[in-house]
Amino acid sequence: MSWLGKYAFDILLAYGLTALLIGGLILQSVLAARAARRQLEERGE
Amino acid sequence: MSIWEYANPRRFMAASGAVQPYVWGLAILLCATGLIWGFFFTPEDFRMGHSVKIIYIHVPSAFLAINAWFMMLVASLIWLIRRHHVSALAARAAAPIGLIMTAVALITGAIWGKPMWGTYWEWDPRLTSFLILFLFYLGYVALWSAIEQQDQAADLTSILCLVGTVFAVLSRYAAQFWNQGLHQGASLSLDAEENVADVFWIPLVITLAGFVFLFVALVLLRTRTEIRRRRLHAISLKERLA
Amino acid sequence: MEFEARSLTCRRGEATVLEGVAFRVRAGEALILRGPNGAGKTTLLRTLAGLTPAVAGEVTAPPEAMAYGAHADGLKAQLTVAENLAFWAAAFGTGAEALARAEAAFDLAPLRARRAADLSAGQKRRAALARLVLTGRPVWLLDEPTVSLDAGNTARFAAAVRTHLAAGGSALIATHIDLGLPETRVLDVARFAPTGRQAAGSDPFAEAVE
Amino acid sequence: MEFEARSLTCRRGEATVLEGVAFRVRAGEALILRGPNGAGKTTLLRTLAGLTPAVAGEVTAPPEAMAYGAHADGLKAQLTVAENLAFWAAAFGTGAEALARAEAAFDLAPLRARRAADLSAGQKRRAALARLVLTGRPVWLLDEPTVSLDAGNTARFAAAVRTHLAAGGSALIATHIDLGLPETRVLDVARFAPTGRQAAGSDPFAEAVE
Amino acid sequence: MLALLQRDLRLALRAGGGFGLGLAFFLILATLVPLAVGPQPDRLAPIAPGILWLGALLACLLSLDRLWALDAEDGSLDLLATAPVPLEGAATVKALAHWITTGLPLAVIAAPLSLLLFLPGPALPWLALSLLLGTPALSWIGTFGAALTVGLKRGSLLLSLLVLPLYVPTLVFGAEVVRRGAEGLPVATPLALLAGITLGCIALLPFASAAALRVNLR
Amino acid sequence: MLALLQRDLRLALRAGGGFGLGLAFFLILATLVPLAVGPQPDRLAPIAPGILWLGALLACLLSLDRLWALDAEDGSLDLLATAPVPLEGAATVKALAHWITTGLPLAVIAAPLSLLLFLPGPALPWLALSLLLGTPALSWIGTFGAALTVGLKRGSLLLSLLVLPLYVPTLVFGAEVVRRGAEGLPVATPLALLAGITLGCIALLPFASAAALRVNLR
Ligand code: HEM
Ligand SMILES: Nc1ncnc2c1ncn2[C@@H]1O[C@H](COP(=O)(O)OP(=O)(O)OP(=O)(O)O)[C@@H](O)[C@H]1O
Ligand SMILES: Nc1ncnc2c1ncn2[C@@H]1O[C@H](COP(=O)(O)OP(=O)(O)OP(=O)(O)O)[C@@H](O)[C@H]1O
Ligand SMILES: [Mg+2]
Ligand SMILES: [Mg+2]
Repeated sequence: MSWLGKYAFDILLAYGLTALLIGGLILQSVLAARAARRQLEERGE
Repeated sequence: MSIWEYANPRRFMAASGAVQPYVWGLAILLCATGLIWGFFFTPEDFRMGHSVKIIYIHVPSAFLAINAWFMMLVASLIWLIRRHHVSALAARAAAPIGLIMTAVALITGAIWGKPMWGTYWEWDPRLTSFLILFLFYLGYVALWSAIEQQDQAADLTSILCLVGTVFAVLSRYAAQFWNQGLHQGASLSLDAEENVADVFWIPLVITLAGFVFLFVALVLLRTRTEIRRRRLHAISLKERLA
Repeated sequence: MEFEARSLTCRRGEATVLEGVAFRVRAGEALILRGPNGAGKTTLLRTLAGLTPAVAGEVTAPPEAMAYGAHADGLKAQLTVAENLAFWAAAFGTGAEALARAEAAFDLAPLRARRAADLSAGQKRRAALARLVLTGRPVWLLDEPTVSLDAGNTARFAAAVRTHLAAGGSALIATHIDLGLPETRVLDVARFAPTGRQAAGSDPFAEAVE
Repeated sequence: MEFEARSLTCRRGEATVLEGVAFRVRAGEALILRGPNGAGKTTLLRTLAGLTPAVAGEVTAPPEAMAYGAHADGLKAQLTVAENLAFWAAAFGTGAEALARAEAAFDLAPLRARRAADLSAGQKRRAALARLVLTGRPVWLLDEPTVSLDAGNTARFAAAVRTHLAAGGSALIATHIDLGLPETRVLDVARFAPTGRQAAGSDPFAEAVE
Repeated sequence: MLALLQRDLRLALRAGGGFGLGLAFFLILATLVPLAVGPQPDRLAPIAPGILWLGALLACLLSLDRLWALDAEDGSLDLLATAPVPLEGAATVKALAHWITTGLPLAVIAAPLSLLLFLPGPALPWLALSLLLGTPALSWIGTFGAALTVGLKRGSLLLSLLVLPLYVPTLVFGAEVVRRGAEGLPVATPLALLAGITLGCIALLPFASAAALRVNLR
Repeated sequence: MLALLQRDLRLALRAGGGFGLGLAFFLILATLVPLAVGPQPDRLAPIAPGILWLGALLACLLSLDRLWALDAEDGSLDLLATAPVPLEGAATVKALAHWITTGLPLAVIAAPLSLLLFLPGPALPWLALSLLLGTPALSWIGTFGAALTVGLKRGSLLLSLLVLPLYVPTLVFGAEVVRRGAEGLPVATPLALLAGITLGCIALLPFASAAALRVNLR
């Protein structure tokens, strides 16, 4: 990672945390969507 | 057929189901292009070194954090005036996205602040008003989840959104008045770097577009979930009141 | 005052509780609402009082003509009975004369100086009922008015209703017991239980969304 | 369970409300408390339940034998009926069997999953009365239990009391209406109104201080 | 309307509330802060304007939570909504009563109390004036927040989450007035802004409060 | 007993309360303080320990007011008092439920939030530890205060008046731990005192709370 220079840690931290947050959001959205759809299907729709 | 037809839940489910894959595709494509381009194929900035790469997430997320609130405002108004249920649910769906985007903008900004300003946190007006925006999102989400009856919750959160917008703008102004701050002046000004502007700009614009599509995709997905949940709520209500 | 309700649909919370409610009350008449627990009597009265908007249908009298007496007493525990009544008299713009009539109708003179917190359940109820006389409004909407009242006070209440009716007022009274009022008609609320199909109309989520 | 009260003096707030209350309840018997509004029925029941200490006199049964059913319902609005009842069953250490009996006695099965906030007045009352069955205690102290109940549910309540009495329990019931219970005696609380002179005894400031 | 004001004031006086308590809370806060951050005057003086304004904010907030909830629980809100008083008017009166019992006494007494925090002398009149101009906004905003959460049983934390962010502009301008006053700078601008916010709140928020109440009564 | 804890936690989660809100309040306070006193790090850093502890105090206080009052109003307190659960036990459980919903999350999250006030890095673990040790005392004291004021309709200001002075020792030692931690001094003494106060509160205050409740029920 030396090509990122002396800020490598900051950059990776920023990208990492962002990936975590947005990834988490997407994951939560998808899981919630799937759960809602499954629950509806269980009730015959 | 007027646009309001889509506010019928069933129509909306059909229409959103059809466009959703394309929006997701575009979002992933644009985000990937912009971020990869920005991360791997941009040069070092002469003052900020490679830390300039943070801009590719900081600016789009900040942009969305603000505009998600305006989308919620518009959706709330539509609900209050025309009483389209999907509109209220779309506002509800957008709030957590706005919340996360605000958090991302805050965190990336804070991390960027360390190399640039030598401190993680600075009570700069822009930063401060972002923190306050975060609180507004929190309050909005908390109010939604505190109220059991869905239409009532939609009404109350819409009123809160209206009043909150006015006060958020006021707070922004107040924060500026209170502290002149670092954000614009001391940080890079894109204008000052006309020479390399394109190099940084093009991937930034692509990522920005990608984030916008990501936002739309997420709003669609979450609104669909909210509609299904609302339907589940109606079913369980019918069962409980049977 | 004479008024009519036409094909009223009422909701409580998120549930449609009554459908197609229709009745007519003439001046000088009391309509008794009957129905088992949970039939929707309270819901109907709240709708007529203008607290909950009706989903459909119409009432020919405006909410401004209605005086609503709820399950809850609406007394401020820290104020005396006199202060409580004086406040409502002022809020409804009726004067000292109405106040005196209300006190007399429910024999509140001995309780005037008591804090509402120090009243027994039946005494609170009496103070709450006295408020109706104070409003000076032509239609009384009463939700189980005689709860906790003893026989003597129930008679007092019936007398107050009779006076009100004699003056051309009308009343809707939800109750499970016999009040001994002459010339009343009974409306069975259970008749208007929703059929389920039509209830869907008001909530787009009542049908499948996909 | 059989018990007796002897020359009980009861106070409510700062006022002595009852004096020299004496009665005896046998196992399997229900004693009906009568008396006009403000006579002191609630006060007596609270004293027996151990909530307000008696000023004088004694009761031969300990408060631990009493199950108190008050004017207020004691339901948590945010919890479902099932959760509310399960909590009280756990608090009184009675098991699932009592829970099932209580639900059956008041036909609460259709309401199990409802939040208490979404019940009508009579439905709340039923849930509150079911709690008594849950306690498993021998003496029921009931303060106007049938408020807001319709005829069917009043009969259900009477049946529950009969079952309780048949199992050797006893009950004190304050009420203004006829419950249709067989074999009940009536205690007129108004008989025990304080004479004024003796009331002074308990408050050192009742006499002149100078 | 006047009757409602009178009733609310009377209730505030009787029900373990009253003029004194807001002040007492303020006093306690002014005592706790030195205990918490240390007693050095050179540490306290610069933060005094802000802390005093924060104290005012919190005193308002604490007395807010049951503004409508009490009326809703004992059934008088239902009756009030059917009385010939517009709910907007009722909201205005409630806010006014709240201000009279908390904001006004605070504005009167804050200046002497501020000596506990070593607030410089020249700032005292500005503290009083800014509180006088700013606290009405707090009461009106608070009335709106309380109307939003009237149906909730444990709304007080949620209420604070909703209301405190709305308090930000008032706090900023209010504290700024005092700070500038302490340093002898001109205070006209923040003072005017403060007054503007208050006027705007008084003019518009009762409508929002009434709307929220109507939704909650349904 | 366990059933009571479960019920209280469930109610806290459902009724517009919940774990998150105490934190949100804390966050808001951490935002409002700089807005009030000014943004300079050299002004904020020295007061950070005290302000953070004050924030914890106020977050506890706000969620306190209806601890018993709700049970009293809907009649369940009467029933609880006649149930075969000693009131002392009920008081302990209430305090525990309160601590789990406010004190515990606060102790967990306070350290990251303290960066907003420029609290020096070495103090962070001490902040978390002192909150963990100290906040139970706040909950137990608060339960006692709430029991005292359960009969009052607008008790929240009076409650704060009763409770805040009782919070003083906890506040002083808690803030002292953090301050010493920030300056690298030994923290054992104030930490031990803090733990002592908490233990004393947990051991003794439930009896006082139960006594107060019994008086209020009469
Ligand atoms: C927690 C800290 C920060 C927050 C909350 C924050 C917030 C924002 C916001 C709200 C925008 C405007 C986005 C838009 O309107 O489209 C923005 C843009 C920007 N920020 Fe930050 N920022 C932070 C820290 C920083 C730092 C440390 C830097 C770099 C030194 C920085 C550089 C920029 C740049 C270059 C832009 C785009 C220029 C512009 O549109 O004005 N930010 N930031
Ligand atoms: N918030 C709510 N949400 C959904 N349903 C509710 C709500 N409140 C009440 N209900 C239901 O609506 C129905 C009508 O209630 P209502 O209070 O009008 O009955 P009622 O005829 O007054 O009964 P009672 O004689 O017991 O007072 C009941 O079945 C009740 O369970
Ligand atoms: N806190 C109090 N302080 C002083 N007197 C009180 C207090 N509470 C009630 N009283 C009075 O005590 C008397 C007895 O009240 P109680 O509630 O026991 O009557 P009750 O027989 O239950 O009447 P009801 O049939 O109306 O419920 C009443 O006259 C009442 O006014
Ligand atoms: Mg009813
Ligand atoms: Mg009674």
